[in-house]
Amino acid sequence: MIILIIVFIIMLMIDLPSVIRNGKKKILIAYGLIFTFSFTICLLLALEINIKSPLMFVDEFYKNILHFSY
Amino acid sequence: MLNKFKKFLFLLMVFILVFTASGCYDIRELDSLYIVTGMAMDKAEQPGLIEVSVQIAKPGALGSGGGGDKKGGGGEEKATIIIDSVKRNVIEALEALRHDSSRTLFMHHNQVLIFGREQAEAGILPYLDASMRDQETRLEVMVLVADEKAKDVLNTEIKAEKYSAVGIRRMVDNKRSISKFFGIDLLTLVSKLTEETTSPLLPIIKIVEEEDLTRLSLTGMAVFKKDKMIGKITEYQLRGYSWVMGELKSGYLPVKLKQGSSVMYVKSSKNKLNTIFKPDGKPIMSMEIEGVFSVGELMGFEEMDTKQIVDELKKGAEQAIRKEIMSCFKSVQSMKADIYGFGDYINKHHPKKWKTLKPQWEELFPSLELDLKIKVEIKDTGKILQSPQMEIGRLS
Amino acid sequence: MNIEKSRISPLQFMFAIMCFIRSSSLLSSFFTPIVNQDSWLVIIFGMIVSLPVLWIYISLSKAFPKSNLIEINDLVFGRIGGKIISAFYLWFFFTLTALNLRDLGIFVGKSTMSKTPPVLIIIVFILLCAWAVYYGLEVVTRYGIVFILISSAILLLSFLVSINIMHRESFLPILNQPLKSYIQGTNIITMIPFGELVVFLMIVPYVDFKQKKLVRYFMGGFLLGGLLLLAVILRDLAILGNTLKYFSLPSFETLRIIRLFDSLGHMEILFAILLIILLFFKVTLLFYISLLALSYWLKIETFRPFILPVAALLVAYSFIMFESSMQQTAFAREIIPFFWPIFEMLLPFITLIVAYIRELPKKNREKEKEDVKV
Amino acid sequence: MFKYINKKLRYGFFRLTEQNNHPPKPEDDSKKTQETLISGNLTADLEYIRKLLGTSSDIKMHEFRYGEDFQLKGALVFVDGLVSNEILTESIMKPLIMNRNLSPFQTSSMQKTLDTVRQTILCSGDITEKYTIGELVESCLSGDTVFLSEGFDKALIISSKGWEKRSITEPQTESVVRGPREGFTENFRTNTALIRRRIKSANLRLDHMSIGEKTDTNVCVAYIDGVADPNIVDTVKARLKSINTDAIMDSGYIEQYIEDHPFSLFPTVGYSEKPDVITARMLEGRVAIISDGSPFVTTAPMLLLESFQTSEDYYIRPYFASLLRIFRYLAFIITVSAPAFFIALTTYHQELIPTTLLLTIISAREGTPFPATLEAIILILSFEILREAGVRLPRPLGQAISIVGALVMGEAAVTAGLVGAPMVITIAITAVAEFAVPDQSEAASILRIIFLVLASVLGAYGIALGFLGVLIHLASLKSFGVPYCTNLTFNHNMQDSYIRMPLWFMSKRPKAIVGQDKTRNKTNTPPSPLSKNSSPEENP
Repeated sequence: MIILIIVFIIMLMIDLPSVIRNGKKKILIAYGLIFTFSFTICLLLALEINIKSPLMFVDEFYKNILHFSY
Repeated sequence: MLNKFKKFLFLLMVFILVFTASGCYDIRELDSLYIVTGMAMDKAEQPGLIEVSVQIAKPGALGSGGGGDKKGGGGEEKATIIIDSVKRNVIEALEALRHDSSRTLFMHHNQVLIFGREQAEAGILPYLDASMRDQETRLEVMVLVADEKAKDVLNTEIKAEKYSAVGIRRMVDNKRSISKFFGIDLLTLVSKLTEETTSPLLPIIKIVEEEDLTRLSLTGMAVFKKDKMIGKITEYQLRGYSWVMGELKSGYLPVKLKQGSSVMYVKSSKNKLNTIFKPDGKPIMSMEIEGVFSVGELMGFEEMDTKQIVDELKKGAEQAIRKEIMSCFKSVQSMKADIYGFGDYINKHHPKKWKTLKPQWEELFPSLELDLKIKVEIKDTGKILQSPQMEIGRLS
Repeated sequence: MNIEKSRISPLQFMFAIMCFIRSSSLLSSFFTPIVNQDSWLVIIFGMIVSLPVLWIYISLSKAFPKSNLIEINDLVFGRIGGKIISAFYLWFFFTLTALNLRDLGIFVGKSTMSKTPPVLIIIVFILLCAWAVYYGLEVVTRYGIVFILISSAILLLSFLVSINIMHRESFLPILNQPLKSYIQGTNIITMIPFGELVVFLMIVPYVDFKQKKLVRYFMGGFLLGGLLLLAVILRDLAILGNTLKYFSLPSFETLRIIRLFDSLGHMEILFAILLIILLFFKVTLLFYISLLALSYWLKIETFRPFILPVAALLVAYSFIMFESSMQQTAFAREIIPFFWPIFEMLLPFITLIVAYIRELPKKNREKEKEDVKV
Repeated sequence: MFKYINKKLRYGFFRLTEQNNHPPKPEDDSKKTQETLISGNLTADLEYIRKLLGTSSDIKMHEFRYGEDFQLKGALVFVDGLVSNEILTESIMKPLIMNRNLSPFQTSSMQKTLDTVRQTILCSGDITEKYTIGELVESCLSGDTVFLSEGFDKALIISSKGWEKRSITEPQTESVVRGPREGFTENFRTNTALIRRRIKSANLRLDHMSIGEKTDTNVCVAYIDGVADPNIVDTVKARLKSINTDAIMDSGYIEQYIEDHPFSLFPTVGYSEKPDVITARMLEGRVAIISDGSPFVTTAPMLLLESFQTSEDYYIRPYFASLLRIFRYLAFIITVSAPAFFIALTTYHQELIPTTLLLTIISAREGTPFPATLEAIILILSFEILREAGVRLPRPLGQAISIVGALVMGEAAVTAGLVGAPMVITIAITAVAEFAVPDQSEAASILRIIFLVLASVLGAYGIALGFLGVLIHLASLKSFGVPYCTNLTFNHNMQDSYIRMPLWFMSKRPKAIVGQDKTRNKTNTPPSPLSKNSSPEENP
């Protein structure tokens, strides 16, 4: 857990200065969104909260609704 | 300048990750290993249990090379230790061995897997699964069947070799140099077991007690039905089997005739197999065998020149080979064990017909006909053109 | 808005395709148990069936030579439509990268480091890919040729060394399986190694092809890659015979059996390093392409700040994806043959049709002619 | 730990701000003397020069009288040791004093006397006139003699350099079996002469430049106009001008100031001590930088494959040359990965070692106390220290130390059971292999330790990652705009990289570096032996 946080802080230190320096708002928002998204997912993974993977949704969709699999 | 600072941070992150998260899980120092050289499986007294015994190269006596003699104290002290445990399945037994020994077992260099006779008769398939699935056991391990208990085979010393399992492996390799069907590694055994109708053959290893010393010898092969041992074939019949399977690289053929007896070296052998179907659908296996020989030894044959001897030997060799093959074929047919893989051959070459034949293959095989066409060539007669007591005459 | 400054030569593009296909020889356990002794036939069928799919990709990239897949979608479906279709593609690229990452984790776990947790293996690996992607397309594809030459040389060596343990009959009986398994096998192959070439539509504009050379290099790479895959499967089939269907990594199993001399036997670790390097090439290429797609989708001119967050995302994604490797194989056998065609066949085909309906390629060609004249 | 981190941060932050708001350094005060002109009053000028140069013993000021019955007063200022006495006495002092008929001021102006002195009396090729004291001092310090005269407001600078020089000897670092033996010396003019002698073409350019505040070293950029790519030449010149340090002791300084990637392990500027190597590289389109006082001449765009090529490859026949070159590549891979691979084998993948060999290794390592990695690090450290000691000590003693050290210590360590014998053998192989590729020996010794650590943490997987990391790093390097490993990755013609094609076949110069003139020899057909019917007298 702590390692995860340290790693993400270092990632911030690496990318944030260059994102702020060229200052386009679009990049800032995009970077923020992606960073928080990946941070939350990694956090959930680190806390062993299992998240249903999108492929499993597809799997159920094919198997139950379409009954269309080998 | 900044991206240099960024690179430094990136490296810092890499190092933090690699060192904290790693902790080298897989590290195994050399002196924390027991090198397993051989493995044996015997039927334990209680039903359903198996006695797994493992032969380990004793670290202390290993120093055969450098400073070994000082520590090792001469040859008579055994260089291997046997440890065993009785459990329900193989992995459980191996793990049990690990608890009460100071080092972990290293299975990669295991040379030989020997099954005791009772276990072979009871069935070996359930115990192959562990060595196929585990990441450390390898598929080119040689599989053998012991005449009595496999544990004693591992215990006996082989004079020429420090480690008896490596010695056994060398004995099997030596026999395989005659024909590659004499020794079976785990992969061929498993592939034969997957061909439903073929029954695998495993070499039998026997402990021979002469006056003071005990030695090991490979005699004949054990015939398996599905995965249970049902019988044996002798050395003589084994040569017949190798003729049918083809690709005989070396070996000898004794020929007894009225005029004298001779032993011939096999230079090479080729055979072509195909099946002819009789109108009622029953198959006949027709086989052409070509053997190339060279005369090894001649006894008798007075007053005959070389040409007559060679013709006689050709006919004699033909009968000898036919007799060998038929004796093996007959005994195997009596055991209803298709060791030649004829069933699989038909499946491969005539899949549609095999669908109908497969159910009744059990009954069909004992009554299967095998017509043989044998062609013998004698290429040369060794260093001397004719032996002292023979006639001087035409050579060929 | 052309982020990609570095151009690569057509030769590197062709060898990138070959390396891409060759490195999925590890996944042969998807179709070998279905068509055990005819897996080499199924590969040939797969190559034949995926030829029209290739034709769709080539005609798409010839219609719009200067723009990659995301830009093509914007051109063809307008701003909003293009965004949605490209979103599908984006998710597809990310899933592919995560899948391959997961394969690497399992392969290294199974072959060499059984007790190390896969997390560590994948994290160290993705950091290396991030470092390569940081330098751009030129560095990512530079070693394609070297990797292919080394891997083909070693493949030939493994063929020569294992001649004596090969059985001729392990290829018989031919075409003796139920038709359904052939269809399923071919479908899997057209999807896993060959269908994935849709990702190359993203980097076609950055390869300086001279006029019509695109077809020759694209097809050449595909065919040679397919041949290499065929060679690997032939060797595995010849050595393992009918036990091919048991193993989860058949090509790795044959490498364990090959013995150079009677003593130097267990050389699979050297081959494992080679397979890791090939997988590295594939994962880096996929990672680069997904980042490129992301930056074009968001209309941002540089993807460098996103490298590390996306890398972390991929690591997490590759763990959430399946609970077990059996589930992954089952998914690959049953669902992927019906789910991947949406991205690899359907969407490009629709884009092509709509483009021709709106005569965009003709307008595009005239526009280019003006640019040349002006 | 935290003090270090925030120092780092402040340092990083400081470098950020420092760039954009500090004015360049204030003007140096020593430039002020540039303006003071020669006053004509001899004693005052000499006094001023004395004040400037201080009372160092080797600066000589010789006053004498010359001209018709010795009315004219003159003075010669020179640095004893830099000036060759023979030139000073023969071609300067003797004519001035012996020439009697120079009457003072009877002819019109001071300029005419100066001209007559310059043209008729002084017999020396290179004489210039200077006005300011600063220039006088400068040229006097660089070995010329300054001739001042009473009443003249100009001075004559007579070039009289002639200090003791080292003769041209065979360089120690790059000894060859076959090929020219001469090497560069510390003297600037000899080096340029050595290059001139080898390339007699007219378009060989030697552009002069002087770098360094205090040392003011002469640096010349040598290239062949047409063969060298113009913008590479311009980048080299621009980077040389941008160096603003006070001293250039050796071309190594220049190398570190102008290289592309100062943080990279691999050098991106090549150097050599042999003129035939430098000229061969210049003919391939590179730019050479000769600096005064250093026998090493650096060549600008460097490729990775340069460090695997030696001059001898081109003098011997192609088969053996290619074989040697392949051995060099193997040697480099061995020296980098051998210890790491041995560690990976003995601690992670014991199955690769054949059974009998494994059992002997176990018995050899039976008593050793250290784990394999620690053992390897100890051995590598001791090997590096031994090598350094061997180099630093005087020649005969050095060789003895390194050989004795290696043998005795290795043997004793094994018998004492401290170290396993196989490990010592591996380290010995690594040590020997490292000398096969001298140019990359710094990179090799650092990479070896990185690979060792990776192997001990991740086993063979770590080695694969390390190998890929190095490949990525190499692919990202550029040397003066030319990608670092161009010819090694099969995208340009591979005629001279892993193997050397026969000379007559290599008709094109390497594409990545060369300017316009791309062809070396007209045809690439093999040299056909003289046909029989060609008349014998053609070649005696």
